[in-house]
Amino acid sequence: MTVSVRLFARARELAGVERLQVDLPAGSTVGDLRQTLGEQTATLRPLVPQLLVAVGTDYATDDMVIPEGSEVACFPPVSGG
Amino acid sequence: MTVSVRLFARARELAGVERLQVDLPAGSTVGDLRQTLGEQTATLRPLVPQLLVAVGTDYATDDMVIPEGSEVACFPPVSGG
Amino acid sequence: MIELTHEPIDHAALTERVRSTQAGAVVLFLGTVREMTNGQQTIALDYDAYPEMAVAKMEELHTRACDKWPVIEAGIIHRLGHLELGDISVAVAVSCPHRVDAFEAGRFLIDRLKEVVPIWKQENWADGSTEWVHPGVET
Amino acid sequence: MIELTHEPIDHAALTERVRSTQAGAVVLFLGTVREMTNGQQTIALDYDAYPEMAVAKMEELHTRACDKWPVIEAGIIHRLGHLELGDISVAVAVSCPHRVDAFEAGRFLIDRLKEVVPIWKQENWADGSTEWVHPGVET
Repeated sequence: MTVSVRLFARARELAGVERLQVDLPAGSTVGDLRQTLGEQTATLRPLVPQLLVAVGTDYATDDMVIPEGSEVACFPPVSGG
Repeated sequence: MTVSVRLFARARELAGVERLQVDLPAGSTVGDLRQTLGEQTATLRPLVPQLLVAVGTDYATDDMVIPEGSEVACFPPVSGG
Repeated sequence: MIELTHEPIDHAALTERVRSTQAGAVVLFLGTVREMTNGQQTIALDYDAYPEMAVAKMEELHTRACDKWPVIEAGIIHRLGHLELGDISVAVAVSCPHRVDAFEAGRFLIDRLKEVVPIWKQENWADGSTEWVHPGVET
Repeated sequence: MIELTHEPIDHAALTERVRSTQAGAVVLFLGTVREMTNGQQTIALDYDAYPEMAVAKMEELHTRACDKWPVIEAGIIHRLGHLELGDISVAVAVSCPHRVDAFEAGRFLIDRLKEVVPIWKQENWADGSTEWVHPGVET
């Protein structure tokens, strides 16, 4: 499956794009996505361990299987307020 | 000395006046004033144990000697806010 | 900024007064006239004060808050007289560099105000009776 | 009432929205753009968000606050885009029957917002550099 990943803040800045397309085997987890992101986009690599991943509008842990067609977002720790 | 005592809230309501003149020997304490108030004004008596006494704009304890010419106020526990 | 007033309290103006580029946090507290208290219905409240002492005590609290927390600006306004349901009886505003301090200082000011500032409220109950509120005194 | 906006936040309108005759207490918190942070001078801040998720998370926090405290009304507004010194970045308002709950609920909303709502600020430092703020991330 192809996962379209939205990027925000420094993650967007480092990747230089607002969205990345990541090809993953069906049944891949958030952890797999994280690893593939780092391999595919070298500029993101230093941030990968601290990236937060959201599937839909909820935070997802590394062991979560990514449902086909989900809206996925990756971003560094938040600093609103 | 004659102490002019300002009354507020329920103390004023019970006494029926805004000020009471209380005659006290020089050197009398706040405790003496409290006792004399209860003796002199029967309607105040039930409130006397809980009356707060201020000398000037500060709370005074029963053992404080009332300086001649002080502004004295007596009132029940506060409920602003 | 310490004030006793018989006019409606302008909370927006008070908030604006404490805002500062030195502050990252502003906390505003409003006390408002609530209809129900322990199942009894309030129609209105009347507030009375010993004004000279009330102002002196509020200034004392202001000073103590500035000693305990890095307060940039703080203000306390208490209304007196006849207040209808929903009216603002008291407004406390404080600004600090950081939010924890602003919350603590704001909480301190209203908590201590209710303990030491000589202001009293009289309930106007729905049954037509009135009653001075004096915590700890049997009525 | 949950809102993301690019316009200046009207704190007075938000406060008015949460006032109620059922409430004896209103707490308003404002986050404002502070000039100095750890000795570094800020010229301006830029806020970005993942808007759909930010709104969903703010609504979740609103629901949780209403579950934990007897909240009458609550509102959260976060501003996005370019903010100058002193501008209001976030406003949280909550009304409750009693003040302790209003303070706790207000504190909860802003504390949790800063932890979970996907909004980020970028510093515009006085030396002309910019920097995304990501707690725990070395820059």
